[in-house]
Amino acid sequence: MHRSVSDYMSEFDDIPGTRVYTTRRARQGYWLNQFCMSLMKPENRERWRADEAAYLADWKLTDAQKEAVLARDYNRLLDLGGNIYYLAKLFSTDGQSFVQAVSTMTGMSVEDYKAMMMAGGRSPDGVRSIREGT
Amino acid sequence: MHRSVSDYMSEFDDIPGTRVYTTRRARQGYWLNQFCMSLMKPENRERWRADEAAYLADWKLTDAQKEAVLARDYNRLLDLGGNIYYLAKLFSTDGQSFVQAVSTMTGMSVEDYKAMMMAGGRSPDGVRSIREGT
Amino acid sequence: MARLTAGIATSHVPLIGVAIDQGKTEEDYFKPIFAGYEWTKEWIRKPENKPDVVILVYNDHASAFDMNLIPTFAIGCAEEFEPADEGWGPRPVPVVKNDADFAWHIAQSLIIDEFDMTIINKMDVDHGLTVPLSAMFGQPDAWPVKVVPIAVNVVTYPVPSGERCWKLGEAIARAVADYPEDLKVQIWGTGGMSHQLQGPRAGLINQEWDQKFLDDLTADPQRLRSIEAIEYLRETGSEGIEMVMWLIMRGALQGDVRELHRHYHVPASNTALGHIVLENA
Amino acid sequence: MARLTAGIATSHVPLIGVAIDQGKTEEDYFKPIFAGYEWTKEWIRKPENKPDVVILVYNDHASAFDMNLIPTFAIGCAEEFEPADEGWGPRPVPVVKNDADFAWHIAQSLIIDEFDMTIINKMDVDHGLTVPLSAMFGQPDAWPVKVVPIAVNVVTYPVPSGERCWKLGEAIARAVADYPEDLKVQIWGTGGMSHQLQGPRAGLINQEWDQKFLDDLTADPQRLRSIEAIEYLRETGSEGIEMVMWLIMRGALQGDVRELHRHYHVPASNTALGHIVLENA
Ligand SMILES: [Fe+3]
Ligand SMILES: [Fe+3]
Repeated sequence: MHRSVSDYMSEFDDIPGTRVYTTRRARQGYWLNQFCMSLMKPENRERWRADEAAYLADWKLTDAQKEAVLARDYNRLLDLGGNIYYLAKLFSTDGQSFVQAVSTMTGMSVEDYKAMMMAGGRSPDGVRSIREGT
Repeated sequence: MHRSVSDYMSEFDDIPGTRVYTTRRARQGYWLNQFCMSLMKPENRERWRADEAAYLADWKLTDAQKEAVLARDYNRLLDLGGNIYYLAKLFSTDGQSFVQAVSTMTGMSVEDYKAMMMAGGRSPDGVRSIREGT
Repeated sequence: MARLTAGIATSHVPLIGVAIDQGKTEEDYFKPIFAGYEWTKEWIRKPENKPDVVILVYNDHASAFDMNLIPTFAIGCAEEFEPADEGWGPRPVPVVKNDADFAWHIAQSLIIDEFDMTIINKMDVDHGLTVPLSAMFGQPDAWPVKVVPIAVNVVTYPVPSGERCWKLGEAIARAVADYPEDLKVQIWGTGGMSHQLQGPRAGLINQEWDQKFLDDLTADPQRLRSIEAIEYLRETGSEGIEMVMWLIMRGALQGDVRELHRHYHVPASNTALGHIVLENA
Repeated sequence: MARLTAGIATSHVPLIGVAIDQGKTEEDYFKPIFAGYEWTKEWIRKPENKPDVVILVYNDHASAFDMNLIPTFAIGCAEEFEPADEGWGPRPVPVVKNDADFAWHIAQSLIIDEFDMTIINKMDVDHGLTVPLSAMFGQPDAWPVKVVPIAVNVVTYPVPSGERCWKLGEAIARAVADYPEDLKVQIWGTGGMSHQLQGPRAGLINQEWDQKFLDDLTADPQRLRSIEAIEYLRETGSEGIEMVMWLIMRGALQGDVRELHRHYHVPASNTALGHIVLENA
């Protein structure tokens, strides 16, 4: 029954265009994600909207994380340890839907992304494995 | 492997002079125990010491629980859903040790209780089972 | 004695909640989404089908739990649960009432049965739990069923395997059968089906894989137990892993089941919406 | 590769911490208590014995967790943990530093191995964790080992069975063996032995039962796995159940073990103090 951690995790980096939220990412993104959680309180959302940079100053994010937050660069935020369900507090505060925010990570316009979804979504063919190219 | 809950719990009430902290007691004592937890903060301990009754008024304890807290009646508090590790916050705030507080539940003076412990503690003989008298 | 009468699975896409809350269910985009729930809404309303309690398996999406607390399996034992504020204010839905006697019973039974549950006595519940209630019951003043929430970590890896989830389902079935009160119980598995909410691969949908999964809930459920996390990730997108929660539901039903109703629609937001109603054959 | 080099068990009676913190260890009452730790203090100081990391199994006594959160098995993965304020101010002891890489590894391995761990990233640690460190290391400016805390619910029933605890120990051993870094690891089980802190039966001590338990850690460990909660309660007092945490330690050692040192003394406060040092034979 026992499997090693590295065996279990080994293929997680082999999926094109995907960052699996592993414990490594969870640790890297700790303060970034905790900052996002703070936006669940209306009073914090107000302070945030009033002055984003000032609000961020209270949190132990790296400079790169702060820049990416201010730029709403969601792919970069994933690379810096963000998780989409935490980041959702940020784009929800912006009044964005999941489709709007998620589309920004695909290099497509939101209209093109919506059209792709209406046509049945992105096919898994060719994006299952970097190594295998399947 | 499967055992029913009632089978597992069936003998818990058969132990003399003992209240096992079952989920039934945990539910009954919810606010009592949460009140005790609040005494882990120095500022709360100060407010509590200044006016115990006023402090208790903020908590959803039953009247019986409040009375027993004010009287430091620990056996009664166990009957009302208290747990010793929560109640420890109360007697620690009073500056009492575990031996001092625990002895009050035995009907012995603290000196007699200490002497019993020094002599090897209370024998399990005769207090294993109400039903069996062993 | 409590009886497990049926199992339901459904996606819990936030957008379904938004559409209901904002009265958009008749719009073109939403019509086919909600059409597929009509059968179930009618079926579950009938006295012979309506459960007293739903054991609702869902995942918290960084609402009640954050990076400081990651329980693999949590069970809510409080009297009630408020809808969470996920960044746009709490959903305007009724408070979720628990059957706390029953929930504590389940928690106890699972721990005796060697499941390392975390008991939670205070939490808000997010779209993962409230959207399925809205999909099944619409907009009542109060939910017509009590709800025992079981929250599964499917966000931070490692998440529990499909196999472990299946076994948890079996243990839930034993716990229900062991409850002395006469109670009609359903178990719901929520989340899924294929979707990916992140990165350049976002928007991935695998209809073939999803339909086979739906088929095999009746045709070959044992196959589903052994699907590994990496297969969900590759084939169904990074959020398709939520389907392990369907296996808790399926594991609880045990033996052969009959499919009473199926609904599958693409897209609902970024997601392949799936919904199925099963009862013991 | 990480190696599990020894297992230690010890009571974690708060009074031991008080005596150390207040410089009372030379008083008549405390002398025999601390005398029994001298062997271990000397032994563990030697470079060949000193671990890099201790996996410290303990229970929280309503300090980090309250009635709102009852994890059966929690693992602390934060960088460090502050001593808790249990009502008389925090103990004046060093901050407890984790080996967070190793802790996360253990957490991952256990979840893959079908243990339903709760990961905790922020908590204070109470006497259950800090008293054993004080007993073994005295009053250093910084603890000489890193500590991975594993907190077990032994307060609210049902608590995990001895059998489940033993299996968790076995899984911890697999996790340690699977860690690629060269690390010397000890596992400590804390709590016990017989004591009852509540009700008219308080003060119960069962020396015969305790000594048999100590004997069988080497002589017949398999017997210990199947001791039921009710036996601990009847024979060793309502708080004797803490000994299931010793079984996590013993399960992790596997196979035959050699007893290097034993210490048993009555009373320490309300408790029969037990302490043992084991290594693989
Ligand atoms: Fe979800
Ligand atoms: Fe303890």
